[in-house]
Amino acid sequence: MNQVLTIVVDGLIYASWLFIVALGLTLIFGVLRILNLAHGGLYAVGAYAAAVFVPFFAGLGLPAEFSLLAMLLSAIAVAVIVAPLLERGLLRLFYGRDEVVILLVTYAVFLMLEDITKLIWGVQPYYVFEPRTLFGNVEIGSLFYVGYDLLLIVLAMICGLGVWLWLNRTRIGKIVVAVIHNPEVSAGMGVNVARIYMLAFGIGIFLAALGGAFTSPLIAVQPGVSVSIIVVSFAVVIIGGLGSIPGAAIGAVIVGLARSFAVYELPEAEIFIIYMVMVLVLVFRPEGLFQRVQARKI
Amino acid sequence: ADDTFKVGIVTFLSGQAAQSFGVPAWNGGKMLVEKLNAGEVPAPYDKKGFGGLTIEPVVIDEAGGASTQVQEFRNLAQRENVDAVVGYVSSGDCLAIAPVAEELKQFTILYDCGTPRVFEDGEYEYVFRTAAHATQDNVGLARYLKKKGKEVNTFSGINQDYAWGHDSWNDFKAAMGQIYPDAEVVAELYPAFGAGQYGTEISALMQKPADVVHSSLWGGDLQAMTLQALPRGLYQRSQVVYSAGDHVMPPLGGNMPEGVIVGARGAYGFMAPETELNKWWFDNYKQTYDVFPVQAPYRMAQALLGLKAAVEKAMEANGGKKPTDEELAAALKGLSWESPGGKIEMVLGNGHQAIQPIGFGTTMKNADGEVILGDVIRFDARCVNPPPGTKSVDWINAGFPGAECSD
Amino acid sequence: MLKVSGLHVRIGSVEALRGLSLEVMRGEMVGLSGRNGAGKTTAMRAVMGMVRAASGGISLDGVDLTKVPVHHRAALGIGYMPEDRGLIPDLTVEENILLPTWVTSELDGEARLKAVYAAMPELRQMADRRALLLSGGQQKLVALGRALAAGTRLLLLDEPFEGVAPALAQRLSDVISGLKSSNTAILISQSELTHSEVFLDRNFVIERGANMKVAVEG
Amino acid sequence: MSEADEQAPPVPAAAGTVLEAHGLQKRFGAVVAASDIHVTVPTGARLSLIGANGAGKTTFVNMVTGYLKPDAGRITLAGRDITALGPRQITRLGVCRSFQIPQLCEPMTPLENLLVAVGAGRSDHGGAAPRGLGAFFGAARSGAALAAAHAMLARFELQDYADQPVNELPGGVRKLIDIAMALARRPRVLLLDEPTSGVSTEEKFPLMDRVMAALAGTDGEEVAVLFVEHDMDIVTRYADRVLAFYAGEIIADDAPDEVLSDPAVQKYVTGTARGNGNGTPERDGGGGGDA
Amino acid sequence: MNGPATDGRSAAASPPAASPLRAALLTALMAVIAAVALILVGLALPAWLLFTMTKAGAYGLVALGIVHLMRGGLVSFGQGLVYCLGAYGAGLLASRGGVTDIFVLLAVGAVAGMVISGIVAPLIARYRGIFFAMLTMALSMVLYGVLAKLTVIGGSDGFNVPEPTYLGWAPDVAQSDYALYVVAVLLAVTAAGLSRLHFDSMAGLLAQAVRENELRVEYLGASVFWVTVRNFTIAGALGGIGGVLNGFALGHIDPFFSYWTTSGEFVFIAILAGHASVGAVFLAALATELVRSFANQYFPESWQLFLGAFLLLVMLFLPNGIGSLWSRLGRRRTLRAEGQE
Ligand SMILES: Nc1ncnc2c1ncn2[C@@H]1O[C@H](COP(=O)(O)OP(=O)(O)OP(=O)(O)O)[C@@H](O)[C@H]1O
Ligand SMILES: Nc1ncnc2c1ncn2[C@@H]1O[C@H](COP(=O)(O)OP(=O)(O)OP(=O)(O)O)[C@@H](O)[C@H]1O
Ligand SMILES: [Mg+2]
Ligand SMILES: [Mg+2]
Repeated sequence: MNQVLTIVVDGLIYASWLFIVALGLTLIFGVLRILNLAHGGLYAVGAYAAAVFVPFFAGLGLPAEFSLLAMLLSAIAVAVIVAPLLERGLLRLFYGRDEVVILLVTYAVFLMLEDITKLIWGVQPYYVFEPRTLFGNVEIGSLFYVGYDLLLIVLAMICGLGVWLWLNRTRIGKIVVAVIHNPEVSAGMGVNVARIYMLAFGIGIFLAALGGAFTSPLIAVQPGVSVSIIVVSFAVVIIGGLGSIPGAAIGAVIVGLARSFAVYELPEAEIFIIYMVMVLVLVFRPEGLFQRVQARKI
Repeated sequence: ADDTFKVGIVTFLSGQAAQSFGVPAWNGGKMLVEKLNAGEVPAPYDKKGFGGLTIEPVVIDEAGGASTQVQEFRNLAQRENVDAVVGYVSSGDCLAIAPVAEELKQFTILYDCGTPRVFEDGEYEYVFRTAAHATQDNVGLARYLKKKGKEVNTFSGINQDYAWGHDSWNDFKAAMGQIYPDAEVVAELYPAFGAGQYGTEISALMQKPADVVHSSLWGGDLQAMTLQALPRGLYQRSQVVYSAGDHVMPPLGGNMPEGVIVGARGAYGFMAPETELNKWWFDNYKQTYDVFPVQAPYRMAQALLGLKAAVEKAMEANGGKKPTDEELAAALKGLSWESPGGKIEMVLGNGHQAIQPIGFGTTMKNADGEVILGDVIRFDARCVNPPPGTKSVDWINAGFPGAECSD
Repeated sequence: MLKVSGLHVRIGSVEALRGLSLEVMRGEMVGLSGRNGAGKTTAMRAVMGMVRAASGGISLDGVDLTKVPVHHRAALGIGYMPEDRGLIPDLTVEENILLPTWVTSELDGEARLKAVYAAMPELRQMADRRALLLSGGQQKLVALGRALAAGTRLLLLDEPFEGVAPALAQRLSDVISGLKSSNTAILISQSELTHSEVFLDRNFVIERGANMKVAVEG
Repeated sequence: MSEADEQAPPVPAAAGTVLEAHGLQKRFGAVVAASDIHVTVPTGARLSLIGANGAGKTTFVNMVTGYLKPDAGRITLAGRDITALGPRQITRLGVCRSFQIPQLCEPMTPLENLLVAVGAGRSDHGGAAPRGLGAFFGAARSGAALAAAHAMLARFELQDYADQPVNELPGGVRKLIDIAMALARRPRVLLLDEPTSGVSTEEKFPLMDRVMAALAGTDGEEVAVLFVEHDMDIVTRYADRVLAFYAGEIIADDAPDEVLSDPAVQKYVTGTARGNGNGTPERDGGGGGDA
Repeated sequence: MNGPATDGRSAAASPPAASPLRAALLTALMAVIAAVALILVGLALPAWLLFTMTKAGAYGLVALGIVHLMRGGLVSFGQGLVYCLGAYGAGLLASRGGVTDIFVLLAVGAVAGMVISGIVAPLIARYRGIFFAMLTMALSMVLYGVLAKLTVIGGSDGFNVPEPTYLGWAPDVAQSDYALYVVAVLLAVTAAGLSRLHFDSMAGLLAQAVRENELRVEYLGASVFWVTVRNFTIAGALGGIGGVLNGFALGHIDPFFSYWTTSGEFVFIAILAGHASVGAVFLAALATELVRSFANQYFPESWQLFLGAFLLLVMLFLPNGIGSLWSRLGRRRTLRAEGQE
């Protein structure tokens, strides 16, 4: 019983971490039809930004609680600076090209980001300690969990719900939906499509950076952190159905639980359990768990 | 040119291994090359360059996998015509490079990679490894536990899911089997390389507490694992041992938990012998980079010093000409030389594979509140390495026959 | 008020329009007809800014439309009904109609909706249905309503009767001719004239991208 | 107005039934697109499908060609049950179709499109498809296949367009290519979904004439043609029988004159009975659309 | 439909109908010329470039497989699967079974790649676009995971393979690079020639039609499924051959062959090459290798920046790939010729 509880808690924490990043990925795909490989790189940039902002806030003598705000701000900063550069400056040039070409464009960006972060921040690791000390420890079952890690679950839920409500319950969300289905006609109806693209891309990047920023207290921020997240969050998004927010949530939970189950029961299989889940899901649901409705063609 | 000696240096400059191994190693190498060229290294290395030849390094990033590395190696050997290649942290790269080096008759020193397979499975003329293979890490670790009088009834392992992690854990299990025959394995965990998140593994380790938790994690993975496990009390529940974890101490600083047993794959840093050479090296490195040297720069240094010794020995034999690959190979074979980390002896693998002393320590705070290594014990090279002609696994499983330990 | 002069448009290797000129006055209903591929759709899209004019001018009450980004047209009071309807399947009928008013501060959503429902009462009945579930003809009706929501000054209707069953076409035609009393200018493209002969003031015939003749209807 | 007989003399009932639909039903959520559809198609028939928008004409064509599976009912082709078959198998049995929106291979040329049409079939249909190694390594633009493709283009007077990318061609030409591709498969039953919609008035009749002529040139008198149409002039000219659809049902099935003078048809479809109704069919469950 | 072939007008509008045999002979002639030229050039090339070109040949073969898929509208992000399996199959046969004849090994690689593709293809043939790409990637990652675990064959470190022999001839060290290079040239040229013929064939045209409009293809009675399976199997064979070639050129095989970044490189090469020309993949592979290698040497700390920028520039300025450079020239020439008529 105890074991099941820990598997679930661990799985959910892992799922939350994945979900925040995958959410951005699925949002960008949903709106712009771009599978953004550079997402991992931006996750890393978010972590680096937190490594700059958090100590800066601490240096101002603000109480430790402000480090959470600092992390939020760092994600916003990354989105505000990087998203326009990337979307307007680069990706726009490739709109209308094949999905795979754009995928490779983002891969090239990913490669470049690897070196750019290195040029800016060097190779030495950065740490962001403060936030993790904020919430103390919580005893669940017979184990101690760090309160901050559990906070990630809350954060993931806020992000997921927020983006979902934004898309489904607000006017701007509906405008985004219109742009998704028919950018040209939307423009004809007065929608500033470029701005919607940038907004969606910006929020996607913000989520990647937010994932990185809130993970920074758990890791040493240094070259290479980008790689770990990419493939796994891809798997999550594919499992859930590209472009679907509930799908990404369920995908993340499935992957999180499967992985945490594997650690306890099948440690040898941990490395490919995620791919197995992906293959299994796709065999039964070719378009992922939540497929979008296609407009009829004939 | 005839008055320079071109060395291809291959190490990780990007990706995960850059921070922990590649960049510090190259930092150490760069500094040492400068000092060697200036003739500022203490005796017996005070001759300028390599036997008077100016050292000209060409650096290559080791990232990209064995396939890329073989290509880059060929470029170094055939396009850049380097006189020697010193490189490779990744075991996979070492295994791939060795036969190519042999085929191209390119004198090559593998300076870091851990797998014993290179010279246990193969035989080479032009390929050398100037660092001991990883068997000693885990044999030494088990010996250290015993020597410290730790009682071990149960132990667990958390090791990365690739050859290095598996080999380390298997060696440790085998060595424990000899030294603590009654100890039982509780949990064996294999997080993916670069997983970044260890919450589940930590829970698993905490749920089935063991006396000792072994880990051969390194770099960012080890730092993340440490950061995540520390507040959850893993270090209170178990004696944690890091088989090769010294390099995370400088970056982690005060966040390195106390009481962890740490190895460095050699007698390096806090565990290095107090020799003139080490003092010179340690101080110079610290001065230049504002951090003490960990294992990677030590291993780069011993490779370059070994290369210097070999070049000079070969030049003595050939009358002062720049030595050929064959002359270099002949000179390095079976050679021994002093390095900051102690004496390196090329005794295994038919004189191509080094053995060296190894040290272990336990983390503790010093008077200034800095986390350092105390309780240091060094083991002789022959205490933790198999004798020539014996495979490491067989040697461990046979109960370390022929081991020469000082006490 | 809408003035197109000497318009040239290239699409890929095809010169879709070669020197098209036409003019639409306030409150006028003008037809644009011609064989398939004559360039009717391209002309409309050029006015909408969806294809770039290689040369020539397009202006609305003196405003040079070639310099105005596509999405500013709704604010200028231009409503567009594309050939393929272009409804947003996930939005309801009402949301589809309101879309232009959401993004254009010049348009008062409630007032426009009221006006559209007044012109086409049947839209009110399907207001809550998602566009996805409508048949092709119903979609035409909604697309017309949406064009109406934005088109306070100029309506561009691209083949409103194409693929529409005669009964419904009749109804559409009634709606359009009912707009005559307002001040809105209307440009209708069509490959067949059967449904619109009754209400057109003038008809431009284009062939291979250029004007052929202007027929003045009764 | 001349009778359709000119193009294709009515086939006596004795010539047999080639296609039959029994009690087809299809719902999309609350929408009933087909409720109990019965259709019998004799060999060589010229059948027109008319109906209000959303009445279920395309759905019927889709079910017959295997794109949609009916919720209930049975479709037989010359006595053989084809209800469960997919588009490919049904096509291979000789039921071919064109589309409301032409389905072409976009940046390819008309010639290439027709080569594909000629070469796609197994050798039992189409005849000109190369076989064996020739299919894999022999140039596609050669031999019998090329000749057949050119012949088909010539039949529709499309030679001038042969090498232009089809996406740059006018809508009417695209419609023709779409139909030509269906014909290249040598069908026994040909279904045309709104062949003339969006085609300019002056081109509608030539288009239909070409289609009919293409059939007449071969053993095409045997081919049954079903076409969906909104233009009643086309219907009366080319059909020998008309099916009127409304809200998923067939409300009339008779000779053109009979059907077009039916009051229900006039009210819901042709709108010739003015003043009542607004033309938008009221369907059951019309209010709750959201799935 | 069995009417007279063509009237005068249509013959003028489209290229004259060459007899299939003549086209085949022409392609073969070009292939032979290319092969002879490359083999002669090889004699003058420095050893490092010889090796790089052999590697480019291997990568180009795998990428050519992706081009086959691309012409059918699909991109596989998991060609590492067949590349790796081909290499492992042949590598194990050589290192454990003592079979070192390169031709046998290549055949083994081709069969291994083809068989696994044939097994996998029916499972994945109904997927399209990104899903197909990601599913193939997942499969290759599963293989990666499995191989990394199999310590008996070297686990994640892989294993070394012996020098290949050539129909009984065991070249000495000085000759072996050249010998393998010649094999690579022959393979590349043969594969390119056959691919060219195939692309221009009815089956190739059908594959293209599948890319453009699957619905239409199904409604013509052809099977999109089987076209996909066929393309995937061809790509599998080419991938397997590429794996063997590169594995033996390197002398070392490891699970990284199946890692997603390896597959990504193949896709990159295929996209850079474009699907206009079959020769372009080899050039694209060579260009990528050279850019990477020189960037690594001159800017060891920021070579990824250079490689990324290079890829962006090519994709931006050559939207149809490197191959479009000369096929565009070719088209201009035919247009001019037509104009003169
Ligand atoms: N996307 C496109 N790519 C290439 N050429 C195009 C494209 N769209 C239109 N054209 C070409 O531009 C010309 C004008 O087309 P347009 O669609 O404006 O004609 P139209 O009069 O609206 O015809 P229809 O009655 O068929 O709708 C035609 O020759 C057409 O082939
Ligand atoms: N795939 C589908 N999903 C949901 N609803 C559908 C689908 N296909 C058809 N329908 C619905 O079924 C009804 C009948 O559609 P169908 O396309 O058969 O009409 P139609 O008679 O061809 O109309 P039109 O003349 O406008 O082409 C319509 O209400 C349509 O919205
Ligand atoms: Mg048009
Ligand atoms: Mg229809």
